[in-house]
Amino acid sequence: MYSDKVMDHFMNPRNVGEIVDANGVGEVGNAKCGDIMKIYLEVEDNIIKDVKFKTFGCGAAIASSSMATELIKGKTLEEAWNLTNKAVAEALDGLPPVKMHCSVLAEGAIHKAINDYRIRMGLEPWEDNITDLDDHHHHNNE
Amino acid sequence: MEQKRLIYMDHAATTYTKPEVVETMMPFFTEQFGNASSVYTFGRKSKAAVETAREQVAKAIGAKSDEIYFVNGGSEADNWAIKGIAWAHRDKGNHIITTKIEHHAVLHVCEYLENNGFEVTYLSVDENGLIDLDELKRAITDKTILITIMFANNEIGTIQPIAEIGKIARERGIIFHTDAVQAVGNVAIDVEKMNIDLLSLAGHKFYGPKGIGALYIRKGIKIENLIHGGGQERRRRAGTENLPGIVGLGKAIEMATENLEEHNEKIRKMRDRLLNGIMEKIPYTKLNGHPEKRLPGNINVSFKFIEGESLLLMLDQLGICASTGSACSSGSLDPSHVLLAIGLPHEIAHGSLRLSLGDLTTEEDIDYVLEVLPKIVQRLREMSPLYEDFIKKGEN
Amino acid sequence: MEQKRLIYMDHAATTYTKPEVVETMMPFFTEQFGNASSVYTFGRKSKAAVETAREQVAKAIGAKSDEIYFVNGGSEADNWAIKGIAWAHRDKGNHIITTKIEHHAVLHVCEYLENNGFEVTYLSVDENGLIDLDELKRAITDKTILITIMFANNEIGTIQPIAEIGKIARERGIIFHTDAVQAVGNVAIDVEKMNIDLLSLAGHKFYGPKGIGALYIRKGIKIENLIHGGGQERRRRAGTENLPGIVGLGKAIEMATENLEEHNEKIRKMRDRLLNGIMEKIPYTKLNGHPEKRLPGNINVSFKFIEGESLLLMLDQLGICASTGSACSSGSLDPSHVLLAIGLPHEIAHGSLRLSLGDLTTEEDIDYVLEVLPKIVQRLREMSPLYEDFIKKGEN
Ligand SMILES: Cc1ncc(COP(=O)(O)O)c(C=O)c1O
Ligand SMILES: Cc1ncc(COP(=O)(O)O)c(C=O)c1O
Ligand code: FES
Ligand code: FES
Repeated sequence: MYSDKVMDHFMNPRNVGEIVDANGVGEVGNAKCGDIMKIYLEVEDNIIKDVKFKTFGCGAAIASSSMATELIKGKTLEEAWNLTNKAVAEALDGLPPVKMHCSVLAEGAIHKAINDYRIRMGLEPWEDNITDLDDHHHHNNE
Repeated sequence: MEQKRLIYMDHAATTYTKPEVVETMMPFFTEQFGNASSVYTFGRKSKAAVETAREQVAKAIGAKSDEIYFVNGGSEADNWAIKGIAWAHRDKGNHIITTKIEHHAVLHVCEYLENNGFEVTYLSVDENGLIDLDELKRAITDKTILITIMFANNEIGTIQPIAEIGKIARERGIIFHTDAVQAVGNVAIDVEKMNIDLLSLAGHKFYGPKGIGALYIRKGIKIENLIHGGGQERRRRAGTENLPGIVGLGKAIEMATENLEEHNEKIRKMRDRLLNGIMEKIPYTKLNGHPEKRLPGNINVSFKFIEGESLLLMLDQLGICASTGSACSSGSLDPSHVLLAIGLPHEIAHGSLRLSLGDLTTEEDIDYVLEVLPKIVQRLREMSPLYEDFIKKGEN
Repeated sequence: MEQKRLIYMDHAATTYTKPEVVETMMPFFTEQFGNASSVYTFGRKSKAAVETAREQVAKAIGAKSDEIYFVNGGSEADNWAIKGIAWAHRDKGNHIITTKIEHHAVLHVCEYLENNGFEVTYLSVDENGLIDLDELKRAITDKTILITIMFANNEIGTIQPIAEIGKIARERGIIFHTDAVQAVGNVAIDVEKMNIDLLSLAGHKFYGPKGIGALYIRKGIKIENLIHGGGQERRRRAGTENLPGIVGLGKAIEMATENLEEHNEKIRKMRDRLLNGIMEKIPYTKLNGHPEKRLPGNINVSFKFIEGESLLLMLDQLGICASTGSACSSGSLDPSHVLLAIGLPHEIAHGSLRLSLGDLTTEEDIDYVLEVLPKIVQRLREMSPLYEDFIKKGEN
């Protein structure tokens, strides 16, 4: 069902945990749907110095969180913003079709965390075109 | 975290076929393979084997052998029973009563019938998964033609008061079907004493082969066929008889019911040790299903703050086979309808784990699961934002 | 007249399961028994075995593997195909075309549908059992939603012009189902080239296990489910997968199609020797079915003046397993509907004998049957008042 890459990131997730004095935090998902993802950012000079995550969800959700945090660590906020869920899934050697939405969560959580940082800095939040991440069921037969 | 041993705790999904059963089946593949419906002696020997198996099945549930019809499995038995009764009795009424916690093989048939002019009442269950007999009585109308209520639930293991339901149905002259796919081999069944009119069973749940099951139909009950064609099974179920399957089913049900109490006692003891250990070692855990009226091998618990599919994956890495009611594992929209019906909030239902013990379970398996499960749950909780919130805010 | 050897000439009823097939199945009973629909690695290995079998079946008939659905046997496949298409397309029309010589698994489904608002045209066949393509074309109306015509007949062995039928159906945009239960393993099949939309097959006709079969459904064809319930078989056929059965079916169909021509050549040679011998040695005998377009192992002959059941009983005394279209052997009112459809008078149909050869048949079997059959027929004729009349009056 899952690629070796997914299983590796699931069994040995990178960047799990909490950044106590994070300057950007984003949480998406809904416990009702069985998936919540929370991303902590430590941003310095527009660069993501550190990133951590916590996830309540399936194997794909945890592996996507792990991979996504790996992919944005050390990147600029713009680069991080442009990371798509597809890129996350590809980096994991693919996800089963019914699990693609779990990678959407990662993209959404990163966007939220970045905008949280921007607001804290007194900047305009960027426009996010991912909607309905919090209260919409994603478990369709995609 | 390396381990190669198989720790099979998914007996409720399917069991292995016992070597004794396979042995009984073997001659019927290559030697005694003749068509049981043929005229010649060679075929009549097959016929005799089929009839012996029919008696074995009948005896195990207190029926007469001419009330047993072989089918392909539990799903076919349920489909036939419910559709067959519905179509044959639609002149008398179009109302069916069932429960919210039936297997999909019953629920989806009921939905199908709803799309075809029938009305279905889905009885609710209490927090232990038991129906309310008064609610059942109130649901009966003069259009009710069928009550179909499962004997024991496949997820939470709760055993319904079948004899009482049978009594109510009989008093009101309504046909009563029970899906006993999980019950056979685990609970003593007597269709006469329990007033059961139709009963579904499947071989692969009690160490018989897959691809074979039976429907018991009380003599005199009118029912339409599901599979039309040749005259097999006294013209009620067409298709060349699955000879090895039938013989294996007979052997397996005989073995399962012969040692029922002894077997249950052994399984129940291991189950209780495992369950108590889990409840002791893992905080924020809820037992799902009835504390006593439950299948001897069934454990169903919810671990707060974590999700079931990731739990299964981690268990799988250690060779432990289990199942969950989380939506994430099935790719469906909602978590288990059974867990929702007993009143679990979605997020608690998502964290459910079913461990179903059986003949393959050893005391070492119990020790092992008790050693690794708490660690895995803890590990997943440490990744969970829900747990983090909970720890920060204190118990709510 | 003593003899213990089994001379099995009823391969069209059912075959033995080949030892190689049984061997492939064995690990899936007691070792690799995990539920193919489960999450854990152990179950995914079962899933992989199911998918391999699906590819084997697909390859054998020129389909793609996601067009193959496992079912319990030929009857279920036929029931599902015909009812499933009828219900799913009833908004487009209520007319179905079939033939008078279909298996009961098709005919009784058609009768069932006639009782439920459908109209069915039963095409007649010529004296060889072939349909008339022009009659088929004329039967098509703008209400026709399904053409279901068997590939090869189980009694007389006649093979229909399937590719031509498929072409006609395709041109008119009508769904085409064929019951290929007798054809698979005996005739080369390509669902693409033959424009077949649905095809039924059953394992126990080509040295696979009983209790397993498949329905091929061309991608994109809308069909209703027959067995509702769990999400197995891509949500189209509920029920825990019959793992050993599926694996055995895959192996058997691969073996059967790999050596198709070679195998047929061998069987056909023996068949022709037996048939020619019978025609030579036994007067007043008629061959039923097409002289060339017939299954390689099929012989169907009518011996005038005698009745089939008594013939079977005498053959049985010598260990010879065969079958007949006589009403007496089935306890039904009329002789075989197939024999009547090819124009046999009742009394000739009653005297029919089917000998179906296969892998168990040896040259010695042929010799033996050629030695004893003429004597038996003669013995029965000497008991027959019809024969007496005939001899007295001379040939009529
Ligand atoms: C042509 C044909 N169709 C359908 C069937 C039914 O198959 P089964 O007996 O496996 O259900 C048979 C065999 O009995 C057959 O010969
Ligand atoms: C309660 C219950 N009913 C019906 C079924 C369906 O049986 P099968 O999968 O053998 O068709 C099952 C098992 O899956 C079950 O547990
Ligand atoms: S979190 Fe539910 S499917 Fe991934
Ligand atoms: S003569 Fe006895 S059944 Fe036909």
